[in-house]
Amino acid sequence: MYHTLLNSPVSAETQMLLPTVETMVGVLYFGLFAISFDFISGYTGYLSFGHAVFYGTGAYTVILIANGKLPLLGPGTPFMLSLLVGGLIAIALAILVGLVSFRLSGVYFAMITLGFAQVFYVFVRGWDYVATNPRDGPAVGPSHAEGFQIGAPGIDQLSLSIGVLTGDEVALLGSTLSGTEVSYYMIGLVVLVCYFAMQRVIHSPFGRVMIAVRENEERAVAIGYNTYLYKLGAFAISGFFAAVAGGLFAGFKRSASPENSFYFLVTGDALLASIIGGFGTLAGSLYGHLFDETVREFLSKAGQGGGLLPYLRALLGQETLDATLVGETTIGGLIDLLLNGHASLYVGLVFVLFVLYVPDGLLGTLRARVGGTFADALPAKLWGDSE
Amino acid sequence: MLRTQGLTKEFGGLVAVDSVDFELDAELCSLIGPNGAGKTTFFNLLTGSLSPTEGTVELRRNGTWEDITNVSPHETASKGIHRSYQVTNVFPNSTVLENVRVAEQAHSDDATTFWRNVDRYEEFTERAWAILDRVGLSHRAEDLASTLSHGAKRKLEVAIALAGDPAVLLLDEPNAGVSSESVDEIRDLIEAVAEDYPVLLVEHNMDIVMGVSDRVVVLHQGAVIADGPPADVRANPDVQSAYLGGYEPGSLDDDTTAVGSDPDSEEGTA
Amino acid sequence: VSDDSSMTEQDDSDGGMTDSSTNGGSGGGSTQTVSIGVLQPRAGDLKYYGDQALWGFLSGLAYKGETDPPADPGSGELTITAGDTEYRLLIRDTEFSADTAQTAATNLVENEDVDMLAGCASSAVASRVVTTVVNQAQVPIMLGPAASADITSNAETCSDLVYRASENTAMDARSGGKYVARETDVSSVYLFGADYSFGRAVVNNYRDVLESEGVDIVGERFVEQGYAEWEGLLDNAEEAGAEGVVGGFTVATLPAMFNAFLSGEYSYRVFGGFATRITNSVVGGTMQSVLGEPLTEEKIRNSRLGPFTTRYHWNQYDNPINDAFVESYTNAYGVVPDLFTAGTFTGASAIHQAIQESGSTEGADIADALKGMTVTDTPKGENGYTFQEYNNQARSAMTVANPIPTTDEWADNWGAAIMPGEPLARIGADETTIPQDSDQMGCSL
Amino acid sequence: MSLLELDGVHTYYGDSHILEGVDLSVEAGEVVALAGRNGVGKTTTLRTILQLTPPREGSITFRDESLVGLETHEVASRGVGWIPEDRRIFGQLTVEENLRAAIPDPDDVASGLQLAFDSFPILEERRGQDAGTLSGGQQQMLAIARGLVGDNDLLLVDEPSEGLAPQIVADVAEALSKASEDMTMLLVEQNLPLALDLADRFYILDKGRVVDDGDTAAVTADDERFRRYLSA
Amino acid sequence: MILEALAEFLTLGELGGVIVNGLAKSALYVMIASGLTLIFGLMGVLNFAHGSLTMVGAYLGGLLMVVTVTGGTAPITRLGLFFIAIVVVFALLTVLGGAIETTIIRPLYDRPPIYQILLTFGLTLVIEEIVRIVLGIYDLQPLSDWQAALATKPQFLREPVALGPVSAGWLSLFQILLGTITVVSIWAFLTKTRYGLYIRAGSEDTEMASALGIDVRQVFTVVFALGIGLAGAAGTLLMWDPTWGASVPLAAETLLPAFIVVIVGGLGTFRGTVVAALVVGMADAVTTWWFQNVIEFTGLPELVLFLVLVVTLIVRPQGLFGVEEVGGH
Ligand SMILES: Nc1ncnc2c1ncn2[C@@H]1O[C@H](COP(=O)(O)OP(=O)(O)OP(=O)(O)O)[C@@H](O)[C@H]1O
Ligand SMILES: Nc1ncnc2c1ncn2[C@@H]1O[C@H](COP(=O)(O)OP(=O)(O)OP(=O)(O)O)[C@@H](O)[C@H]1O
Ligand SMILES: CC(C)C[C@H](N)C(=O)O
Ligand SMILES: [Mg+2]
Ligand SMILES: [Mg+2]
Repeated sequence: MYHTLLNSPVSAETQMLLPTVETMVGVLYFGLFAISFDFISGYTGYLSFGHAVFYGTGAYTVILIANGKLPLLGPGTPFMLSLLVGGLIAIALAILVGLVSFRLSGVYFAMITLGFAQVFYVFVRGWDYVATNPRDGPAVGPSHAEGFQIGAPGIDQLSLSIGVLTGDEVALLGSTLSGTEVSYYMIGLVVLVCYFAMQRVIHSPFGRVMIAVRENEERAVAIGYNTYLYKLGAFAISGFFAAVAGGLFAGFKRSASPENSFYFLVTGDALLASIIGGFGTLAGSLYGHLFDETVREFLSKAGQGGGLLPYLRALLGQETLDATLVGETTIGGLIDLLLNGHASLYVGLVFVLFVLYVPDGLLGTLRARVGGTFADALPAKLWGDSE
Repeated sequence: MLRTQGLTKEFGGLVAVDSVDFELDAELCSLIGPNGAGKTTFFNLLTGSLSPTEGTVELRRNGTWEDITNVSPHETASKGIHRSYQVTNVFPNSTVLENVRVAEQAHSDDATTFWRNVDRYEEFTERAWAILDRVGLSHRAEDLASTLSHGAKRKLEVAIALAGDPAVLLLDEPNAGVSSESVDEIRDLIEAVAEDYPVLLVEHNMDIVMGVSDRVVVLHQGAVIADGPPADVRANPDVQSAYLGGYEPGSLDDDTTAVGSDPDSEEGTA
Repeated sequence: VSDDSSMTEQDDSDGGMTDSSTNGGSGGGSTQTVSIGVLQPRAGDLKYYGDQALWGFLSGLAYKGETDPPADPGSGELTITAGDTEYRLLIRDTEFSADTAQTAATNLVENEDVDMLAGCASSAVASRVVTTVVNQAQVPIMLGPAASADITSNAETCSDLVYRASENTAMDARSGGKYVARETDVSSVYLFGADYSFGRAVVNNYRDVLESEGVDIVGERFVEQGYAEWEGLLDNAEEAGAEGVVGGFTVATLPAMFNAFLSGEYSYRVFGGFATRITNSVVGGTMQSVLGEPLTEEKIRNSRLGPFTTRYHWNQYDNPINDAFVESYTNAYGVVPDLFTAGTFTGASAIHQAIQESGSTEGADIADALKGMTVTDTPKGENGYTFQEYNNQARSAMTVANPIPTTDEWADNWGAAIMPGEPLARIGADETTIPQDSDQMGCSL
Repeated sequence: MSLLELDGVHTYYGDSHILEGVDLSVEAGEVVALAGRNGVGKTTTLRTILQLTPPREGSITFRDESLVGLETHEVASRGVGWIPEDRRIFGQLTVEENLRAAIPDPDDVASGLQLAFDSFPILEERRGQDAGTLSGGQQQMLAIARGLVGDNDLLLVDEPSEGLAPQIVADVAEALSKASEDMTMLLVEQNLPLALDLADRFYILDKGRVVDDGDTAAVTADDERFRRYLSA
Repeated sequence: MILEALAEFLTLGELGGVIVNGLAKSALYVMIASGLTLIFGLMGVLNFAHGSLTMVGAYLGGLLMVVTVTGGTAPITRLGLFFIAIVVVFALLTVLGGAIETTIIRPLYDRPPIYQILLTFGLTLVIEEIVRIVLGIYDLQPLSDWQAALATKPQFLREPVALGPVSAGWLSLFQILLGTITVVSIWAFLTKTRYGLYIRAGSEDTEMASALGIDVRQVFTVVFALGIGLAGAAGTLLMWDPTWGASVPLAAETLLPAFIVVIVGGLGTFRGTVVAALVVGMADAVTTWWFQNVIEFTGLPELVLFLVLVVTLIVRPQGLFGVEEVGGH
C-alpha cells in the first residue's frame, strides 16, 4: 500500500503527507503508551501525570535483561518474557505509588504522581548500575547483538526479530518486507493484543466501575464499591501496559534515555495524544499520536522524513526561494525560519484549537457523529489499514 | 432493622444531630423537620458518609445486631443500606440503564472480574430493566442520565438505590423539585417499594408524608421532638409550631443551600 | 549489509549509485560516488559545534578537490567532487541528542544505504551511534568532534569500524595537564566534570596524567550539565587547598563556572582545554566587566585563567595547508576555524586518501585503508595526523597557550574578547595519546 | 408605571420548570411580601429579577427599563439590592470588608458602616473578625446589613429572619422597617406576623404562579388564604 | 563523617549563609509562584503556561537592559533601569495576560478544569516556539542563558558581603528585598485596596459578588492579567540570577517549582504559597549545602523539590494551608 503510493504519480505529495514506516512503528508503541495513559486517566478521571515512570520501567527492564544486568534473567531471556517482567515490575510500582496517591484526587493526584515519577527520573539518571553513563541512558550491548524476537518464545518458526537494523526480512508474495516493516507488523500485533486486552477490561464489570468512578465517585462508593481498590487495580493494569509499550520501544530502538522514557514531558506527549484523539476513547489515543507525529514530521527538517519544507523547496524552485521579500529576507529564508524545526509551534496551535473547538477529540467526535456502536466494530478494521 | 443510640453529630459548635435514639422496623417511616433540622446529616451518619461525634449505629442482619458505627460507606452499602440523594447524584454521562446496572453489579462477586465482557452478565441487565420498569423509566433506558428531566432523575435516584438489593432503603426527598404531575407517580412508587423494603423517607410534602407513612418522626434542631402515627404527629402542638404551623426561629438552613453551588468550589476530578 | 529490494527509491540516480561505486574502482577516468551520512547538531544550543565540525569536514573535501568550501548547507543533501570521486553527503541534525542521532543514523544506513558515517559532536551521541548502529550494521564511522577518550579506548565502543581523527580528552590531559604539572607551581588540583561521558572522561584523563606527574588530586566533583551554583563548589576547592582547578564541561556549564571564578577571589588557577568561540566570548565579556575595559595581557594573566591546551586553533599553526584552510574557511563562513575544525577537516582528508589508496568506495574497504594511515593533508601540517593501529584514534600534535586579548587582525572573524596567544609549548603527536601499553587503554585491535 | 414589573415570567433550572408565568409589580416606596410554601419559587423569583437565573420567557422592567439580558452586576448597579436566603456572606473577609464590598462609592463608606453598626451593634464589636467565624445569627445580621448599606432603590429580601433568635428578629424587623422608609422592598418571609407587619401588599405564590394578592391591612395570619397555601 | 559535616553545617557562619541563601531562594520561588496562586485562587485555572510567560518576561527584561545599559553605565543607574525594566515587563505581560484571558480562557469557564490545563499546556508549546523563532532571528542560543543580559548586572551584585560572621551575596540580599516587596504588595493589593476586596469576594462567591454590583468577569480578566504580569516580573528578576538566567528551558525550570510551591502551600491560598516558598527555598538551600560539601549524588538538588512535594502530600493531602473538602450531602 505504502509502496504503491510512493511509486504513483503523486509520490512527492504522498511522501510529504505520509509518515515513514519508522515513524509508524513509533506511533504504534507510543500509541500503546498513550492508550494505557488514557485507560487510567480517561476512564477513572485520575490524571496519572507520572505515567512515564511505567514506560521507563518497561524500557529499562528490557535493556537491562539484554545486558545481563537483571538477576536471574540472562541476556538470552526471550523478549516476550522481558516484556512480561517489565510489566510485572510496573504493576508492583503502580501499587506502591497508588497506595499513597489514591488518597488524593484532582490536581493533587496529578501532582503527587508527577512528583513520584520525577523522583524516579532523577534517580535513574544517576544510577551507575543501569549504564556506564546513566545520564545518557543504556543501550543494548554486544551481549545481545541479535534482534529481539516477537512471537511464541522458544519457537523460532513462530517468532520474528524486530529493529530497523536487526529485524528479520521476510519474503511474502513476491515482495520482501524489510526489518522495519516486519517490526511494524510484529509490534503492531503486540499493540493490538494489548489494545484488545484493555478494551476488554473497559467492557468488563471492572471497567464499568472505573467509569462509575469517573462519573461520580461518591455515588460509586454509596452503591457499595470500594473505589480505592478499583482505582489501584486500574492503575496497576495501566502501568502494566505502559511498561509493555516501553519494552517494545526499547526492543525496537535498542536504547533508552531518561529523557525519552522517565521524563514528565513523555507523559505530556501521551496527554497530547489522548486529547487530540479523544479522552476516554482508548483507541483515540493512538490516532491522536498518529496525528501529532504526522504534523511534526510534515513540518520537520529535510531528510528526517520528508515533509513540507523539502516539498516547498522543490515546488517553488531555487529562484523563487532566493527572491527577496523585505530587506535581506528571502522567501526561502522565511520559509526556513517559520518551518524549520518549529513543528511544536503548529502542534501547539492545533492542540489549542482542539481544546477550544473539538473538545471530544478526533475519535470522540467521530463516535458522537456516527453513533456509539460503530466504534466498537471499526478499530480492528482501521488498524489493518493504518499503514 | 436499623437502630441508633445517642447518635450525635457536631460541626464545629453546631449540633446538627443531637443524641438521637431511633429504631426502624419493617415499615415506612417518614423523617420530617424544618430545613437544617439534621435529616440529611442523619442519613449521612447511617450510611457512614460522616462519622458521628458520639453514639452508635447498628444494623440487624440474620437476627443479630451488628455495630456499623464508623463503617465506611461502601461497606454499609454492601451490608444493605442504600439511599437516594436529596440533590440528584447519578452517573451523568452513563445511560440510565448503565446507572442501574452498575449498581446491580455492585453486590455480586463478579464486580471485580476484568476479563469477561459485561454483556455476558445478562442477569444484571435483566434486573436493571426490571427496576427501570418498576420506576417507569424503561423508555429512557438508553438515554444519558444527564439528559433526563428533573423528575425523571429523581426516579433514577430511587432506581439506583433499589438496585442495591437493599436491606433498608433511605430516601432523601425523592420529590424535591418534582412537578405536581410526577409527584403522584413517585408517591405510588414509594408506596410500592415500601411493600418490599423497610423505608426511611425524608419528605417535605405533607400530603405524601401523611398519606403513605406508617410512622412519622420529627426532627428539630437535630433532636427528635415527636414520633408516632401520622395523625398523632400532625396534632402535636410542638410539631405544629416547629414545622407545620407558624414560624419558629431556630432552623438554620434551607434546602437550596446545597443547590446554589459555587462554581469555584468545584474540584477537578480529571 | 542490507537488502535493496525493500527500499523505496524514487530517484534513479540513487539506483545507479551502487553500480557506479562498484565499477568506480576499476573503470579508470569515470567518476565514482561515495555516500556519507553526516551527523551533527544543525540547530539548537550546540549548533555552533555542528557548524564548526561540518564546515571543517566540507573544507577538507573541498581542499582535496581544490575548490572553495561550499556555503553552509544546513541539513539535507550536498555533493562535492574531489578528483574522480563524487561525495554525496547526507547531512542530518542530531539536535545534540542521542535519540535523534540514533534514529537519523539508522535511517541513513537502512534507507539511504550510505557507505559510511561521519560526525557526532557529543560523546554521548557518539557512543550511542557506535553501539546501536555502527556495530549493528557494520558501517564504518569517522567520529568527531565528540571528545571523550573513552570511545576509542574502551573495548565496548572501539572497533575496526570506528575511526577518529579529532582530538580527544586524553590528549587534552596529556598535553595541557602535563604542561601545568611540569611547568607551573601547581601541585594540587581539584577536578570538576559534567555528569556524563564527556565530563567523566575529562576527569579520568586528567586524574591519570596529573597523578602520574606527582600532582595531588585534592577533590573531584561531578555536577549536572548546566549547573550554576558555582560559588560553594569553588569555595570548597579553595578550602581543599587546590592550586589548580580543571572543569570538564561544555558551553552549557563553562560560562557560569568562569563567571563565578572571575567574580570571586580565588587563589588557584583554572586550566584545561581551550574552548570554543562561544565560551571565549562569554568569558571575555565577563572579564571585560570584572577587570574593566580594555583587557590587557597583564590583567588576564592576573585573573589566573589558563594556560589551556588547544586541540587546534587557527593561529597555532603556520604551514601552507593551514594558511589556505584558514583563508578559504574565513571567506566561506565568516569565522575562523576553531578547536573542532581541524579534526573533521582531517577526517575528510583521510577518507579521500583512503578511497584513492584502496580504489574502492565500499565502506569496508575505506575502513581497511584508514587502518594505520598517516594523513597527508591536515591543518597541523603535512602528515600531521596518524591513525594508531591499536585503537584507530589519530594522534596529532597539541599546543598550550594562554588567553590574550583578541588582536585586531582577528577581531572580526573571532568575535570574542579573548583568544589563544602564541603557543607556550608544543606537544609532539607521539606524546599526546594514550599509549598502547597504558592500563588506560582498553582497546587493542 | 411601577418601579418593578414582572410579566409572564417563566424560569427553568435545566429542565425543571420552576416559574410558570409570574406576574407581579412593585410600586416605588412600597414593601411587598412574597409568600408561599417551600419550593414554590420565591427565591427563584428574586434570582430571576437579578438575572442570576435569567427567565426564558416574559418581561421584567425596572424603572421602565428591561432587565432581561443584563448581567447581574449591571442589574445591581442600577440600584437593585439582594439579601439572599442562605446568607452568602464572604467567610474569608472580615465583617467590615463584607460591608465595604457592598458600598460602591468610596465616599459613602463611612456613613454606610455607621448605618450598619447602628442597626446591629454586634457587628461593630466584630468588625475585624473573619465573617466565616461568626455564629449563624450574626452572619444573618451581616447579610442584612450588607443589603442595607448598598446604594439601592429596590431591595430583594429573602427570609431575613431565618435562623435568628426572637429578640434579634425584632432588631431585624426594626432595621428593615426603618430602611423601608426610603427604599422599596420585595420581601420573602416565612414569619407571617413579621411579613404582614412590614409589608403593604402581598402576593402568594404556588407552583410557580401568583395565586393570590392583596393588601396586608385586610388580612391576618390566620387568613384562610394563607392557611391554604402556606401550611399543610 | 556525617557527624563532622553536621557539626560544620551547624556553625554560625555556615548555617547563617544557608539561611540567607534560603531566603533568597524563597524570594525567587515566591515570585515565580505568586502569579500562579493568584490565578488559581480566584479562577480555579491551573495555568501551565506560567513558566513560558516567566521565560518571556526574562527575555523582555533582558532586552530592555541590554538596550539601555552600556559598559560605562554606573551601578546605581543599572539598578534604576532594572526597576524600570521590571515595571515595564510587568505592564506588557499584564496586557498580554488580559488578551489571553478574554480570547481563549473565557470560553472554557463552564468546562471541566482539565480543559483549562490542556489549553494552557498547548499555549506553552506555542509561546516557546515563537520565542525560539525570534531568538533564531537574533542568533541567540535558546538553550543557554542569555549572557549579555546577565552582564548588565552591576558588579557589586556579584560580590559577597559580610554580615557579621555570615558571608552572603549582595545578589541574595537584593532578591530578598524584591521578594519581600512583591509579597507585601500583593498582600496589600489583596487586603488594602477595593479591587483586592472585589477579587477576594468574587473568589468566594461569584453570584453574591455580582449581586453587589461587582463585575466579576472583569475581575477575572484583571486577575489573570496581573498573574501573568507577575510571571513576567519574576522572569526579569531571574534574568539576573546566574542559577536561572534567560533561556528557553527557564519555562520548564520555573513551572515545576511554581507548581510545587502552590501545591505544597495548598491550592489557591496566598498565605500558603508564601509559607511553602519559604519551606521549599530553605530545603533547597540546605540540600545545596549538603550537595556541595558532603553528598556526591548529582541528582540531589533536583530531587529536593519533588521530595518536599511528595512528603507534604503524604502528610497533608490538601497542602499546608489548603482547606479539606467538605463532606458529601
Ligand atoms: N459538612 C458540614 N459542615 C458544617 N455544617 C454542616 C455540614 N453538613 C450539614 N451542616 C449543617 O448541619 C445542619 C443540618 O443539615 P442537614 O443537611 O442535615 O439538614 P436537613 O434536615 O437535611 O435540611 P433540608 O431539609 O434543608 O435538607 C445545617 O445547619 C447544616 O448547615
Ligand atoms: N439550582 C437549582 N437547580 C435545580 N432546581 C432548583 C435549583 N434551585 C432551586 N431549585 C428547585 O426550584 C424550586 C423552587 O425553588 P426556590 O428556591 O425558588 O423555592 P422557594 O420558594 O424559595 O422555597 P423556600 O421557601 O424553601 O426557600 C424547588 O423545587 C427547588 O428544588
Ligand atoms: C567542549 C567539547 C570539547 C566537548 C565535546 N563537545 C564533547 O562532548 O565531547
Ligand atoms: Mg436535607
Ligand atoms: Mg427560598
